[in-house]
Amino acid sequence: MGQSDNLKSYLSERKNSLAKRQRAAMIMTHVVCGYPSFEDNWKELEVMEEFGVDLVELQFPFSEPSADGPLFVKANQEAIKNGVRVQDCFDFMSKVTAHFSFKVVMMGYFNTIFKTGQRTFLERLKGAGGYGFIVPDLPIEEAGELHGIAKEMGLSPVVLMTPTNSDQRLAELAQTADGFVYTVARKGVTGSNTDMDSELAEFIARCKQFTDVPLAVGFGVSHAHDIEFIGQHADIAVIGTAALKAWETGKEQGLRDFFTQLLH
Amino acid sequence: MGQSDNLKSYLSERKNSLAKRQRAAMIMTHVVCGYPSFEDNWKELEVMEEFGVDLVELQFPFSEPSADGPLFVKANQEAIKNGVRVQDCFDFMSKVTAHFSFKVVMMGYFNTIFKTGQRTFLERLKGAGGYGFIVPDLPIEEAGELHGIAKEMGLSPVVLMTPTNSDQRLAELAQTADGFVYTVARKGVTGSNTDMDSELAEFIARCKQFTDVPLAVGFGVSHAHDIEFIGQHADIAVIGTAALKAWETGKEQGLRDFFTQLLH
Amino acid sequence: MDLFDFTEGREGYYGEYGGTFLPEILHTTIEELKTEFRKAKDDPSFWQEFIELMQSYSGRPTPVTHLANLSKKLGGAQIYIKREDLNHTGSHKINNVMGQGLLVKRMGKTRVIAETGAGQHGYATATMAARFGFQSKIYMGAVDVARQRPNVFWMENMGSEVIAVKDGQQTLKDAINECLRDWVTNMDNTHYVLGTACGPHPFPEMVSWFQSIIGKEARAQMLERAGKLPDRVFACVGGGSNAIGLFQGFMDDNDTQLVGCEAGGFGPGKGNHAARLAYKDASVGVAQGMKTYFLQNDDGNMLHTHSVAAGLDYIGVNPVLVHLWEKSRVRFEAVTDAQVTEALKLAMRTEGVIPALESSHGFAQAILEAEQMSKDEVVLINMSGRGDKDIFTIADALGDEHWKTFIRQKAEEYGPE
Amino acid sequence: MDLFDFTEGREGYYGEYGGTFLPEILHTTIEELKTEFRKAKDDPSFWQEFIELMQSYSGRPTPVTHLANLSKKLGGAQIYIKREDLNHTGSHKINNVMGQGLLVKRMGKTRVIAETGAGQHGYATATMAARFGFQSKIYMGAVDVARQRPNVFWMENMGSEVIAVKDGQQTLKDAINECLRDWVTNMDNTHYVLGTACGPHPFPEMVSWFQSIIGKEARAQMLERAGKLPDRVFACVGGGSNAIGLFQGFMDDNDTQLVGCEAGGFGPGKGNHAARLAYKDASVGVAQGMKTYFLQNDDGNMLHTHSVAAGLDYIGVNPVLVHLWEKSRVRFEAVTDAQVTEALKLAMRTEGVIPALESSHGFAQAILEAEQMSKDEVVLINMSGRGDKDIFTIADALGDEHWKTFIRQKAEEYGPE
Ligand SMILES: Cc1ncc(COP(=O)(O)O)c(C=O)c1O
Ligand SMILES: Cc1ncc(COP(=O)(O)O)c(C=O)c1O
Repeated sequence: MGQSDNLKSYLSERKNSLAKRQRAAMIMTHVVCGYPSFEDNWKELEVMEEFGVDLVELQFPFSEPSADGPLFVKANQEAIKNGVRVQDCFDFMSKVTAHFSFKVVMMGYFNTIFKTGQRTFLERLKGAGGYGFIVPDLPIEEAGELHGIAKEMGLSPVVLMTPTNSDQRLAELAQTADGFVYTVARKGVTGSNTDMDSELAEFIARCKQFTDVPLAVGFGVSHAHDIEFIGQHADIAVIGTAALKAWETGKEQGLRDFFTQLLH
Repeated sequence: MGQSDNLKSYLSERKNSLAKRQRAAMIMTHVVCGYPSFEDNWKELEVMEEFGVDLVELQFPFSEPSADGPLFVKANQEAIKNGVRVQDCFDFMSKVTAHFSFKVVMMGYFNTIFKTGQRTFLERLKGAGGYGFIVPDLPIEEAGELHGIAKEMGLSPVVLMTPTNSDQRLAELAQTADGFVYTVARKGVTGSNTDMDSELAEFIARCKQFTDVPLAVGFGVSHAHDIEFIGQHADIAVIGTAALKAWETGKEQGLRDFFTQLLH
Repeated sequence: MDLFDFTEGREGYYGEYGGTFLPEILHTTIEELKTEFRKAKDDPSFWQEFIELMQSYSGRPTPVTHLANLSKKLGGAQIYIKREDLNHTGSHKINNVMGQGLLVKRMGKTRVIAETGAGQHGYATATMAARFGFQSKIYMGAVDVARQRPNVFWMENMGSEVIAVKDGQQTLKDAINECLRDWVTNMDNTHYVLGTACGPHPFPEMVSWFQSIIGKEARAQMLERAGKLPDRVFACVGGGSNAIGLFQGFMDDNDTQLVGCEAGGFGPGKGNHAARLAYKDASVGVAQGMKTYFLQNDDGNMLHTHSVAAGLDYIGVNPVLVHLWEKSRVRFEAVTDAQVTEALKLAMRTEGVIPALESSHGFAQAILEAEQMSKDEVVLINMSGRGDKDIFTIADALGDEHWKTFIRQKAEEYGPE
Repeated sequence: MDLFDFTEGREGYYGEYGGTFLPEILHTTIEELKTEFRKAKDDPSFWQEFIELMQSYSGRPTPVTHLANLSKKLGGAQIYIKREDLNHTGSHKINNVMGQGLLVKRMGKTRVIAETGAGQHGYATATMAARFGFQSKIYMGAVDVARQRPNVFWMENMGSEVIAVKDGQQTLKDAINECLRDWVTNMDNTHYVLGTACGPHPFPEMVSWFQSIIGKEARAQMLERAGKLPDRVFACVGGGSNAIGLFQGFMDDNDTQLVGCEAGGFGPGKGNHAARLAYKDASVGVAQGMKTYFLQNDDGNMLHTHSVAAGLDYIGVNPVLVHLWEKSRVRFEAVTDAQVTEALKLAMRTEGVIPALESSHGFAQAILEAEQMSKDEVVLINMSGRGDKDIFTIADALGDEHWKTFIRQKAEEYGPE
């Protein structure tokens, strides 16, 4: 278990150990709480731990996951149908952070936070051992209160940078950036493939002009060469849909095979 | 067989013989040519002859029999469906007038006449031994040509008088009246019952003010008392739907039974 | 030119066409109607009342719309359409019906009857009856009832009784006969709201008069929008009411060609279509109260007719139009079912308008001609109604498989009878 | 009162409601939209272009109609209706859609996407896309596709691709999510034509602005026809666009009560209805791009909703209206499905008008209140759309047996798949 009590120092530690760990980039994975079940989630996390994953996003299921692609949409809906409540997610997060060495950030939609109460939500997040949160439908203009409270509590609000942003906008986003920045590798929702090409490299370079927090690259990472590419240009490879697909196809073994090819 | 060569003299002969024949009124019956078949028509006519019917309307089937009630509408349509043509009707009429003692008038819609050619039609009618014609959809304003030719040929255009006519209109109609006048006992189409009541008596009386040709009373005559009533107020009872119904129910016997009760 | 100036001829006659061929029992009724109509026509306040009613209830004036996309695609004349589809109840039929409603009120009658084929006229009449508080009965051929259930549904819900007529071909002409039968029985309190510019005088004149609102508006609108009068004007012709309604606006504009578009169905040949004038299968006859061209055999019995558009599927035609055709003032053309569905598809895709199948006949002929015309010429089509109520017919005409699946599912949902 | 004067508060906020809650990737797109919209709103020639387009294409101005029969029957206030049903495509949705179409042209985009529930907005968007020559894709919950096939049929025939969304409840809200997903992928050439006054700023303002044409016309028309302003104005509230459109005309007329009529469904109780404000089952949340009242559980997950009117069957509500409700400028009421079908029947029979099931909510509440009002008072209802396109739903709502028989026959005619 890392000793850092915030994302920034944790990630810089992890980054420094990359060479030692023979890893091109840090890895963040994604789990939808309660889908297919919390038991399955636990088993997934065990595999992830085996492969030395650095960070995990625990997604709190929401009924209107408008920034997600089909697989996660289904996951959100099934989880809710299975009766997963916000409190269940926090309880699970507590167990996860107590047990595993990777750090955990909450991922979810703003209504889950808003409806719980922003301060209450962050208090519980902190209490459950979370290090930050990613809320794709909360633009920084609307995030003042939440980010303020987070700052008080030492939680990292992860902001997103996207290829459509102007330089001026990237500068504004950078101002708020904390922990790491989630750079969206392409337009669209989660789950479709991204070309890891010079255009992406340029975009990442552009982001770097405005921030020096670590950069995570998301959307469609699924092959070893993606990791290489991200390692060259950024810091964290985000593994989302591909891992869930592997799990759905082959459970533990499927997921292990996936990580084996990804991280050989 | 009567010797008169026009309707007027024929009817006055027949009227004079009513007492001798113990009959309250003259009787005009109705047959739709070719319905159910010309053979059936012939048998009907034989029964009618048996009962000493004075006049028969032979209806030439038309596809749009808008002044007829349901039973005759069906008869018109079936006849056409059976392939009955105008020429067939004339051929049949020739046979009928050659064989039977009653006189025959053509009944039908104006388009049958118009399409054949008005003069041609009347020539054929004359040739087939017909004495006149009843065309319910031809108002006198539109009948100038047809009536003119008829006059030349000594055929009687039978006009209709109706309870809705003003005195002035009755006077106009009377001017054209020839042979007999068909007084419509009530509003509506053929086939429904008419109350033989004081209102009808008044209407007939009103007609009599304007014409002295014989008056036929039509629409719904079906009982002996109707004949009595008509005998008291007018001259000719028109038997339409009731006879066809009797035929359809019981063929010759049905028709005989019907006339027996009607004319006891 | 006043088509309805009878001082030089017989009242109700247009050349040798028209007239009043009705049973004697209706003589008084039709005279009363003529008188009331004449009074109304001579009374400017009546027209004013009519206009105001149509404005506040039916949304008149309806606009003309320039179909710039379609015109460009064809590369010929500029195409405009008169938007009768935007009327309340979705077609020009309401013009005539509301006008007659006002007359009925004047005559003090309390009950109306009407025939209907496609159902548009019945639908309009049921609407009018509800609005005026008249009792109403709508006669409709049983075949039409079966294929036009949506319209029947609305008529019934607006309080009309709908009678499925089981005589003859069980279509429009049979419904007309049945109306006449009702009328000869109930004329005291009943007015027969005839749905097109056919039947005995004064109906052709009366319906034409009420429908002339279309042409009056359209002429002024074309001058304003297109900056000139149309070179050609197209309208579909069933009974002929929307056509005469629009054409009247341009009767004296001798440079404006008037084109009546008939139902060519499967093409020429008796029984294949409902084109009385454009094809050579019809002849002059007298039926349904008037003398005009009918699709009939040598005995004067009426032929079966066919059209994809129920509202054009009729044996006879407006006697005024026949007269204008003989005088070469109106040209008649027929377009086939196949041409019509193509025109409909084109209109939907290029302009977002859904002409009724009837109106699509005008579109089809106009499209054919516009393509050959020059870019500075202008044509006007009467979009007499909207097609969305004809969904069952159009889906069938287009052979839409999703639609069939939907209907099967619905039927399953309803379960057996 | 200028509802959209943000100088004293945050842009896009109405009290504490509204805002722009969108993924960062849409930031540039939404900023561009705001800028273009602001330019258009500040440019009087844009509004003029919009008005002219609506006149020539959609038949505006739509009239107000006095329902004298219904008023008399109820014995209370005089009832007037604003006839948005007479618009091209049959509802007020076209106002917003054509307006956005003009904006899309300004922005140089070539593709539009839209969500639709009842199908009216999708139908309008498909129409607009055909007319403007845009590519278009319409997202519709799979459940709605199944029950609103007629609208799908027309959308497809006008050249739109219709996507059946199989996520979530497979209804409107899920179609919105799917639109957002398309938008974040294709924002370069694509505009999202939101169908109601909901979603992220500037949509509530923009849709309200285009729909304000209703209220502008209606106020002048009421003064002319009724000789006074209405004492109460009723409009159904789904997303809230027709209501805000009409209400804006009377915002400064403090003696005119504004009444929003929500879908009471089976009555109060979570899951039974779609009443966000009239019942007590909703609470403030943030979803689908905005902060407003939602029908949601304690975790912020959305509840199932129900209404006989698909167009009102929505979890959220126009933030502008919420603000006006909190300020007591707009009163909210809910009427149940049963009340609504009764109101519909009454409207059909007494006046010959067929309000859409959505609009019938306004009728139902107005009927309740008018009865209690005095004869010299005046109420105005927004007849936001016509019901004839909803024949499947209405026939089901009324349990019409003839209709079922007809559908069974049709299915038989089509034979098995
Ligand atoms: C939309 C529409 N257009 C045209 C017609 C044809 O009638 P007319 O020739 O009288 O205009 C009909 C008849 O039902 C119709 O519904
Ligand atoms: C006719 C009609 N009225 C009202 C609505 C509700 O939408 P809004 O509240 O945005 O007017 C709809 C939505 O589809 C509709 O079709």
